Amino acid sequence: MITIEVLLFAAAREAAGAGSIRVELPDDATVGDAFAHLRVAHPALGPVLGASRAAVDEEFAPPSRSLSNGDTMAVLPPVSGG
Amino acid sequence: MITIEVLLFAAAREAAGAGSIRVELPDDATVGDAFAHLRVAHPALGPVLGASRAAVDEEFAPPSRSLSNGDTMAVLPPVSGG
Amino acid sequence: MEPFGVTAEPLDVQALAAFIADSGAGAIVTFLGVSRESSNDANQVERPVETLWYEAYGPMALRKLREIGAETTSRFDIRGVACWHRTGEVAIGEASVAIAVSAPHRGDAFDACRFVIEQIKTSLPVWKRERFADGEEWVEGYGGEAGSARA
Amino acid sequence: MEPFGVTAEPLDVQALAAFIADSGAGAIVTFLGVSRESSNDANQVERPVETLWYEAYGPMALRKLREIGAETTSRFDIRGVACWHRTGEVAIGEASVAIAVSAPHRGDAFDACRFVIEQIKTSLPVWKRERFADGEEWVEGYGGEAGSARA
Repeated sequence: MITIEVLLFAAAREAAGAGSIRVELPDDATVGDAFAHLRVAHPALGPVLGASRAAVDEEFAPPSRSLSNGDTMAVLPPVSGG
Repeated sequence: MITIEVLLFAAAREAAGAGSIRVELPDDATVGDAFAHLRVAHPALGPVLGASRAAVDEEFAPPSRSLSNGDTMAVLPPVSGG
Repeated sequence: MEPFGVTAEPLDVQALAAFIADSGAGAIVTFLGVSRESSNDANQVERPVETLWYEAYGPMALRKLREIGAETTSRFDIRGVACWHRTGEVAIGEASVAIAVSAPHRGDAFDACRFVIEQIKTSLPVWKRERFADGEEWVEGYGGEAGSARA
Repeated sequence: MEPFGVTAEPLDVQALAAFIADSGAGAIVTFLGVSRESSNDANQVERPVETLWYEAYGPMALRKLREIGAETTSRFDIRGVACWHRTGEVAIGEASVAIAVSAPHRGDAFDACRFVIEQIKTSLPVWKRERFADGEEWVEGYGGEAGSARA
């Protein structure tokens, strides 16, 4: 098992009621697996997860991206800066 | 006969050696006639006149524009502001 | 000063413009994104905005701004580019984003400045929240960009 | 202050931007045309510029700037536009022209600001003279524009 830190922003933070949570995943877990885990563990996150991108190490990451123990993965709802 | 004031700018001013000159023209003279008169009276202006636009009453004016006594006509070489 | 940044303080576009001034630059273009007194809600109804905030994923936003700057420099013939984004509460009429670009020629300065704001709109991890008389909401944003996959 | 003008004094683009700020504007774009340290001569050879001056047909230039402002307001969805041009000697790195535009949306702000400078380049009665180490010359300019006839 690996442990990753999940950062939640904007609508995702509000839905989860927290800015960051720790998640345990299998050794070979991907970003997609982490999103699937969050959907089950935090049902309120479901709608916003479907519209969100992920970032790992402060870079956008696709669902196929592998996660390692200690990684920080961010859930990024549609951005609206500028 | 009518008398007009001719304002000369930039290369036209330098070629004529003056910023303004008075010109007498027939009653029914146009901007084109004024340019033709200047070519004869001030041969040094020839080259720059060929590339210049005219303005009457501070507005660009075509060669067909009629002139009246007391008008101010400006000779405007190609502009290079900005 | 730093050419790129995320700050809770008011932005100073004049300082950015001074920073990217260059003796080889014939054109300086600046852009300010300013908070407006009204906004369209999800149903495209215009409503007066009382307050608005920006939340950012700060470290990633800074990294992204630097990436956008590098990409802009590689795409356009420019001499300098600088960009800051503000976070926290932003009063009506104040700037949420400031960009300055210098270039030998005006076409590149305009195009590069426009490129920076378009990149920010689609890929900077920043979120705007507006409060109206009858509630508040996260502004609907850009979900994806070419080449990125949704998780 | 006046939104349009011709002056021998240094230009203040920040003051122009403040003048055209509007609570309905979501975007402010500014343009500065800056005198460069080198210029291409008539044979496209790059030469260092020592000094440069602008000569203007002042009253007509002011009238033209106002016309350009009115035309810009009629063509684009903007809230404000201001533009000043400098005359006399302009030191390297100083601005010869300053433009500021505010608009509800960024596309109009960029397009309108670009429109103003393009109109100035083709129709403002202003002439630039550059002095090099080995001589000086009037910069080759724009002779005509669509719809105008040469005399």
